[in-house]
Amino acid sequence: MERLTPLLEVRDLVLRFGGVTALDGVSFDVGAGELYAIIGPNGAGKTSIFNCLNGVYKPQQGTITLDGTALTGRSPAAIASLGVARTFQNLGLFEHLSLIDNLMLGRHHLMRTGMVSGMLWWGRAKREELAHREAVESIIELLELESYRRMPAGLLPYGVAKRAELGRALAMEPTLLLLDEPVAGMNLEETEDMARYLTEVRRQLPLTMILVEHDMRLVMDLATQVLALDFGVVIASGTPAQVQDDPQVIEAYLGGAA
Amino acid sequence: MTAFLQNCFAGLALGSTYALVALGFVVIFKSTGVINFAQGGLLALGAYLGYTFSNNLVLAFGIAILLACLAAALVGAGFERIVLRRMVGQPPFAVIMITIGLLFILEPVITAIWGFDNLQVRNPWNINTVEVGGLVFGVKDLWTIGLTAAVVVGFFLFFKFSPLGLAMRVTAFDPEAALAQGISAKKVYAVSWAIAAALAALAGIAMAAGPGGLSPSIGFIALAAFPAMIVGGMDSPAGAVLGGLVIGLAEALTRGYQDQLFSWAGDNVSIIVPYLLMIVILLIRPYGLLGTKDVRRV
Amino acid sequence: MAKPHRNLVRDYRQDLRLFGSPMARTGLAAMLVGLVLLPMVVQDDFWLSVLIYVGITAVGAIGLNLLTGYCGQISLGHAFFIGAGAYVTGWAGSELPLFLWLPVAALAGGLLGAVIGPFALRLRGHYLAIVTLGLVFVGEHLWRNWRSLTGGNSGTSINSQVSLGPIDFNRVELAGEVYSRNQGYFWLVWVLVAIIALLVKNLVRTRPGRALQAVRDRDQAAEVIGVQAGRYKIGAFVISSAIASVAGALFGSYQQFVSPDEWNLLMSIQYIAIVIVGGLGTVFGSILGAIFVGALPALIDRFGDAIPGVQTSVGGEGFISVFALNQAIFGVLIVLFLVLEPRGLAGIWLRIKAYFKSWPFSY
Amino acid sequence: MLSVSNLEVVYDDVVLVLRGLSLEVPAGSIVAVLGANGAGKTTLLRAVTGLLVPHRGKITKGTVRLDGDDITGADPAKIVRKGIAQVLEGRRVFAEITVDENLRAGAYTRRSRAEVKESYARVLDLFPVLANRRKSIAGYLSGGEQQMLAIGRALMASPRLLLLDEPSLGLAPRLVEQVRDIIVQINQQGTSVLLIEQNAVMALAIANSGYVLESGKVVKDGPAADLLADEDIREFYLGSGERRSFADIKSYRRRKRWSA
Amino acid sequence: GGAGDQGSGGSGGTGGAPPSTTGFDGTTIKLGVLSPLSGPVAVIGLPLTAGNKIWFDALNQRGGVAGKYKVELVQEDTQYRPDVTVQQYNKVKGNVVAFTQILGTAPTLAVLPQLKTDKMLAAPASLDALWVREPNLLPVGGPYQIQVINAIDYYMTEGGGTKDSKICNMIQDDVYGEAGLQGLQYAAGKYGFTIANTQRYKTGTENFTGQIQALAGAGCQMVFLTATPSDAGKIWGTAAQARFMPRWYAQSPAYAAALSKSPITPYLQQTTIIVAEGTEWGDDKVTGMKDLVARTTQFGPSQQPDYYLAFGYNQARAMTAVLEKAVELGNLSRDGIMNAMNQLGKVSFDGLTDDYQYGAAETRNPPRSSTLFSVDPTKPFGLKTVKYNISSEAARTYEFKKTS
Ligand SMILES: Nc1ncnc2c1ncn2[C@@H]1O[C@H](COP(=O)(O)OP(=O)(O)OP(=O)(O)O)[C@@H](O)[C@H]1O
Ligand SMILES: Nc1ncnc2c1ncn2[C@@H]1O[C@H](COP(=O)(O)OP(=O)(O)OP(=O)(O)O)[C@@H](O)[C@H]1O
Ligand SMILES: [Mg+2]
Ligand SMILES: [Mg+2]
Repeated sequence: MERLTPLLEVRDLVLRFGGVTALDGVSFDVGAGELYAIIGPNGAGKTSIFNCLNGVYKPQQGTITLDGTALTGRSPAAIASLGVARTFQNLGLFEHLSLIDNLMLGRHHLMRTGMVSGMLWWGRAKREELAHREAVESIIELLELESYRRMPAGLLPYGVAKRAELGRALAMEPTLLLLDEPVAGMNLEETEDMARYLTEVRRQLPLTMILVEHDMRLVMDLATQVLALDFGVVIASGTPAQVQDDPQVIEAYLGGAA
Repeated sequence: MTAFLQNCFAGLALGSTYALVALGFVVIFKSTGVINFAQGGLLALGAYLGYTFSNNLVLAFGIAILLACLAAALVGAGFERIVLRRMVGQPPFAVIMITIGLLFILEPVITAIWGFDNLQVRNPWNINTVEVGGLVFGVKDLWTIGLTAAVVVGFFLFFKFSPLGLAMRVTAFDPEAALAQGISAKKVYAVSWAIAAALAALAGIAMAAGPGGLSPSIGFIALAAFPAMIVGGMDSPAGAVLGGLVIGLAEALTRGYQDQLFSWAGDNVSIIVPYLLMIVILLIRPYGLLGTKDVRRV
Repeated sequence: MAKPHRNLVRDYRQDLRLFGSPMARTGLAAMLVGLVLLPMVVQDDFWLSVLIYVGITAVGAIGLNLLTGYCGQISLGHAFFIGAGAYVTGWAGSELPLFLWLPVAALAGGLLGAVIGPFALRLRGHYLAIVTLGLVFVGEHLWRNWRSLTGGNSGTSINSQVSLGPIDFNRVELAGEVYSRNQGYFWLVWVLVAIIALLVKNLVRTRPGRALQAVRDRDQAAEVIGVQAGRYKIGAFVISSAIASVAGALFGSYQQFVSPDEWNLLMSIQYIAIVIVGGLGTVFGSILGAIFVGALPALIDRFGDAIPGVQTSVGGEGFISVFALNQAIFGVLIVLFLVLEPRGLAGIWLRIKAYFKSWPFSY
Repeated sequence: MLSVSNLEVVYDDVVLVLRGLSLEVPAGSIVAVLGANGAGKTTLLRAVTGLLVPHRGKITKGTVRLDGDDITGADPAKIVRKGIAQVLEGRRVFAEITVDENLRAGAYTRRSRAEVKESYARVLDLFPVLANRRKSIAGYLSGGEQQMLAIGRALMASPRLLLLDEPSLGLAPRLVEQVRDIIVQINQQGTSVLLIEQNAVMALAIANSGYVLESGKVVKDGPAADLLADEDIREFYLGSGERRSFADIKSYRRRKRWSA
Repeated sequence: GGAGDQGSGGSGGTGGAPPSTTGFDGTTIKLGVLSPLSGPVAVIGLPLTAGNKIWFDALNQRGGVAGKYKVELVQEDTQYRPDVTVQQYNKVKGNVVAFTQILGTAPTLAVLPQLKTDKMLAAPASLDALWVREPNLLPVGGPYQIQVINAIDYYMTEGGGTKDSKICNMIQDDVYGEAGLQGLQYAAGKYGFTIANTQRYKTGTENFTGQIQALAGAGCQMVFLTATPSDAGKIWGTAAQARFMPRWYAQSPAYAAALSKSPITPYLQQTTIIVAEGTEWGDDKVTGMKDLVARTTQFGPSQQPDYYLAFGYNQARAMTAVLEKAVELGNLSRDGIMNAMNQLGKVSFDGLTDDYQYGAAETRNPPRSSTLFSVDPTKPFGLKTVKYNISSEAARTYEFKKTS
C-alpha cells in the first residue's frame, strides 16, 4: 500500500515513572488510512504510547500531532472529541451499564444534551437519543451484537466484551482508532471473527488504526506498517515482512517460533 | 509557656484516645475494605464490660481491662461469624450499612443491660496527678498515652512482619485472589474484627475511667476519631496514630487559644478544627499522610 | 453503513419510553390514583405525617442516589444541604410564594454543591465520604453561629406560604370538601416526589446520566471516550445538593421549626441507609428505601407492644423497654435484610418484575 | 492425582454451567483444557479450588478428588494446603503492594522460612524480570510482567498440582515460549499441571493429554498427540493446514460446532 | 396541700360530670407523654416519665382527678428528634386530653404550631423561660435564668463575691446553655459586674483542659456551670487535676447522684454549690418531699433519687390542677382544658418547687426562688441544703417575654 501524508506524527516521546523509563525518544508517523501495528515485548511501552496519544499519561518530552493539531497537553476528553478512540488491554467497559448504553457513551462527544435538557427529556434529549440510537444500532448490526443489547457489560462473555469495546470505539466516529490487543485471550475462531470485523470496518469507514497485538499472524496479515519497540526504544520499523526478519526483533520479541 | 505545654499534653492524651479508636477503624478497613460504623458501639460495650469486671466482680483493674478487651474481641469476632461472613464478596456499601445496623442493635442492648445512668468505674488512676517541673500530668492520661504507644508498636510489628498481617492487607485488595493463595478470608475477617473490638474496648475503658464516668453516649468519640483515621490514611496503622496525635494536638491547642486567636470564628471552633484540618490535609494529600494510593492503570 | 430497517426505529421510540409496557403503564396509573386517594382514605394524622416525612426523605434520597448510586461518590454530608434548604425557606418562605421559594432553595443548595463539589475531584471513595462527614460538623458550627439566619441554638420558626394559585396546601378545598394541612402536605410532597423522580429518571437515561454512570464504573475509561469526568462529578454534586435542599425546604416548611441539632450525622446516615436499603442506582429504590426506613420504625412502634416479656411503658415490668427494643429490631431488620438481599429493595423489585414479565429483547 | 467426575455447577441457583464434566490429571502430567470463551473452563478451576463461593456458584453434583480424598466444596485454604495452587484468570495480582509482598502472600500457607526462601529464589530464577522490580508496586507492571508475577506467586505455595488459567494471555511470543518452557520445567520438578489455554498450539505442544470443552461438557479428550492429529481440532484450534490469511476472511463465518 | 392533693371528695363541678370527649371516655382521662425513651437523652426522659407516672399512680389510688377520673398515660418515644416528635404527636393527639410531658426545647417548638391549631395543652419538660408566655404550654418550676440570678445573689451577699470579682461561666453549646448565659448576663447588669470569661463546649467533649486553662488563665474566681452530669464530671475532674479552685456554681441538671460517690467528690465538697429548687431529697419536714419519697417507694421502688423524677412529678401535679379545674368547669374538651388553664390560679407544689401563679399567659408568674446545695456524700441524693428557698430581688423583677 502506498504511503499517504502522515495523519499522526509522534516525535521524541519520553515518558518516565519514577525510575522507570517507559518510553525513551519514540518517533513515528502514521499515514491516513493505514493499519499501523506496534509490537514489542511485555513492558516495552506499547500501551504507554496509547496512553500518551489519548492524554492519559503526560509525556515528559516530545510532541504528538494529529492532522496538524497538537495533542500533547490536552485532556483525554478533549483528545477524544478530536477523533481519537481506543480499546483497552484489560477491558474498559462500564460494567454496570448495558451494552447499548456503553455504545451510546461512545457517542457522548457527538451529543449535546446537558443536565437540564436531559432532565426535561422532551425536546433535544429525546431527539438526540433517537438519532444516536440509530447510529448505535448500525454498529450493533455490523459487529453482530444484537442478542446482547440489554446485557450489563460486566456479564458479557469475554470475546463479546472485546467486540463491544470495539463497537464503543467505533461509535465515537474516530479518525484514529487505537486497538490494544484486541484478540488476546481468544481462540482461533474468535480471532478470525475479530479480523473479519476489523477488515470490514476498514472497508466501510475512512479510519486510520494503530494496533498493538502479540498475535503475530494477525499483525502480519493485516498491518500495513509495523513498529517494534523494546524497553521504550524503537528497534525496527517497516513493512511486516521487514520487521519480522529483523534480527533484533527476533531476539527481543519473536523468539524461535516465529 | 506552661499553659502551652499543658495544652500539648492534653492534646497528646486526647490524641492517644483518637489513635486507639482510629486504629480499630484501620484494622477493619485494611482487611475488609469497609468503614466500621459499629466501632463506637463496640467501644461503649467494652467500657461497660470493664465496668462490670471492675465494679461488680471487683477484679483488679488491669485484669478487668484485659478481660473486657477479650470479651469485646469475642463479641467482635462473633459479629463477623454470625453476620459479616455471609457478606463476603458482596458490595462494600451493603457491608457498611450492616455495620450501621449493628450499631443500632448494640446501643439499646447496652442500655437494656446497664441502664442510662452515669456510672463511675472503679479504677486506680482516679484524678491522681504527677507534677513535673510545674506541669501537672493526669495519671490516667499518662497511662492512656503509654498503652497507646505499646499497642502501636505491637501493630507495627504485626503488620510488617507477620504473615497474618500481610494476609489481612491482601484480603482487602482482592478477596478472591487472597483465597486462591490459601488465605482464609474467614480467619482474616474474624481476627480483624476481634482486634478492632479489643482496641475499642481499651479506648472505652480508658475514657470511662475518667471523672466523667460512663454513660451510653461514650461511643460518640468514634465520630471524632474519623478525621484522625482519614488524616493518617485509612489503611495505615502508623497513619492512624499520627493522625490521632495531630488531630488531638490541633484540637487541644485551638481550644486553648480560642479566646486569644479564634474568637472571630465563633465559639467552640476547636470542635470543627479536626474536620477542617482533615479537609486541608486531604486536599494536599488525597490519601492522607501515610495512606496507600489507589493503583489504577488503563 | 447499512440503514436499519424502519420497523426498528419505531421500536427505539417505544424502547425509550419510561413506561413502555402495558404492565408498567397500569402500574403507573395505579400508583397515581393511589397517591391522590390515599389521604382521603387514610385520614389518620399519624400515618399522614409519617408519610409526609417519608416523602420528604424520598426526595432527598433520590438526590443522594444520583450522587452515590449513579455517580459513585459517597456523601455523608447530605444533612448539611438539607439544613441549608430548610434555612433558606425560613428566610424566603414567608416573603415568596411556593413556586419561588422552592426553586430558590434548590438554587442555594446547588450553589453550595458547586462550592463543595470540586473536593470530589481530588478525593475518592471513603475519603470523600469522611470529608463530607466533616461538612456536617462544619455546617453545624455555621448554623449555631449564624444567628440572624438560624436563630442560633434556640432554632428558628419557619413560616412559609404554601399555596399554588387557588390551592392552599394548608387547607385544600376540592369539590366542596375541605382537607386538612396533613392531607394537603401529603399531596404537595408526593407530587414533588413524583416530579423529581421523573426528572432524575430522565437524567440518568440520557447523555449526562450515562456519563455519570460511566464515571462511576471507570473514570479513566470515561475520560478516554470523551466524558469530562470532573465536570460530571461536580454536576452530580450540584444537582444532588439542589435536590437535598428542596427536601430540606419541604422539611422546614412542614415542621415549621428547625434547630441546628437536627442536621446531624445521624440524618446523613439515615439517608445513606435509605439509598443502600433501597438499592444503589435506582430511582424507584430510593422511594422504596425511604418508605422502608421511614415507616418501619412507625410500624414496629405500633406492634412492638405485642411482644411478650417486654416493658411497655416507663415504670412497667420487663427486661428491655419496648422503645429500646424498637431500635434494636430496626437494626436487626436492616442487617437481616441486607444479608438476604445485598442489592436492596430494588433487587427484590427487579426479581418480582423479572418474574412477571420478560423484556422484549431477552435471549 | 486429581480426578473430577460428573461435575455440575450452577451459578446464582439458575445458570447451569458445568453439565456432568469428568476429567483426570494423572500425577506428574500436564493436562490441557481447550474450549471457546464461556465453555466453563474457569468454572472448572473454581470448582476444584473452592472459589465458587464468591461468585455465588455451587457444585450441585459430582465429586472432586485429590489423591483419592474427596475435596468437593472444601474450603479454599484447605485445598491450597493440600497442594493445589491456582493462577487466576486475568492475573489478579495484588495491585497496591509490591512484587515482593505479592510473592510473600503466595507463601501464606507455608510455615518453614527456609523453604519459603528457597521457593523465592526459584521464582526469581525463573522470572529474572521480577527480580529487577521486586520493590515496584505490582499494579504498575506491564501486562506480561503481571502474568509472570501471578505464576510466580502461585509457585510460592510449592504446589503439587498447579492450575493455570490462560497463562499465555497477553504475552509476547517469546514470552509465550518462555512460559511454555517454564511450565515444562515446573512439571519436571515434580508438579502436575492442569493448563487452560486458548493458545492450543502452545498447550498441546507440551501437554500429555487434553480435553476439549463445549458448553460445560467434554466433547473430546485423549492424548495430546491424538488431539493434535484430529481434523476438527486442527481446523478450529490450530488453524494449521492450508492457513488462510486473516486479511482474506471477508464475509463468511464458521458456524460449525461439535454436535454435543 | 397543693393542687390535686385533696384526693377524694374533690369539689367536682357544679355542672355535674363533664361529657366525654377526645381522650376522656367518662371514666378515664388519657394524657400524652412525648419523651426520649431510648437513645442518649433517655437518661433524662426515663426518670421524668417515671415522675409523671408516680404522681398519677398515687393519684389514681386516691380515686383520680377530682376523686373520680383515673388517669392513664400514653407514652411515646421521640428519640429527642423534632420530626419524630411531630409524628408521635400526630399519633396520640386524637387519643388524649392533653400532654403532660413534651421533652426538649426543639421538639416542643416543633409541635407548638400544631398545639396552637389543635388547641392542645402540653407541659414542656424543661426549665426554659421561653414557655412562660405561651398559652398552650404548662410550664413548672423556676426557669434556669432564675437559678442563675439567685445563685449570683447568694454569691454576692454571702459567698464572698463583689462586683469586682472575676465571674465567669461555662456553658453547653445549645439552648440550655443559652438560658444559663442569659441569666448570668441579666445578673451582670443587675449587680454591676462584667462576665470575665465565657467558655462553650459541645456535649460529649472528651478533654476539657483547654477550657479549664482558659478559665484559670482569666483568673476566674467564680464559674457558673450550665452542663449535664457526664460533662460536668469531666469538667470538674479536669479542674481538680489542674488544681484550679474557683467557686463553682452549677445549674441543677449538671448534678447526678453518682458525682457524690466519685473521685471528684472531695473537690466538689470544697468548691461547688448546686442551684436547684425545693429541698434535700428525703427531707420529711417538707410535705412535698415526704409524699414524693413515700410514693416513689410505693410506685417506683427501683427509681433512684433524681431531679428529673421530681420534675416529672411536679409536671403531673400541675396538669392535675388544670384537669381538676376543667372538671370543676364541667368540660374536659380541648377548649375546656384551655379555658381551665386560663382560669387556673396559683398552684402549690408543697415545697418541691415554689408556687406557680398560672392563668392567662400574660399574667403567669413562675417561682422566683431557688435552693442552694452543697455536695455531701452522706445524704441520700448527695446534696445538703446550704440556703433554702431564697428569692432575690433581681430574680423577682426578671421579666419573661413572649417568644418571637
Ligand atoms: N502508571 C505507571 N506507573 C509506573 N510504571 C508504569 C505505569 N504505567 C506503565 N508503567 C511501566 O512502564 C513500562 C511500559 O508499560 P506498558 O504498559 O506500556 O507496556 P506494554 O508494552 O503495553 O506491555 P504489555 O504487552 O505487557 O501490555 C512497564 O515497565 C510498566 O511497568
Ligand atoms: N458469577 C457468575 N454468575 C453467573 N454466570 C456466570 C458467572 N461466572 C461465569 N458465568 C457464566 O458461566 C459460563 C462459563 O464461564 P467460564 O468463566 O467458566 O468460562 P471460560 O471457559 O473460562 O471462558 P473464557 O475463555 O472466557 O475464560 C459463561 O457463560 C459465564 O457467563
Ligand atoms: Mg500493554
Ligand atoms: Mg475463563
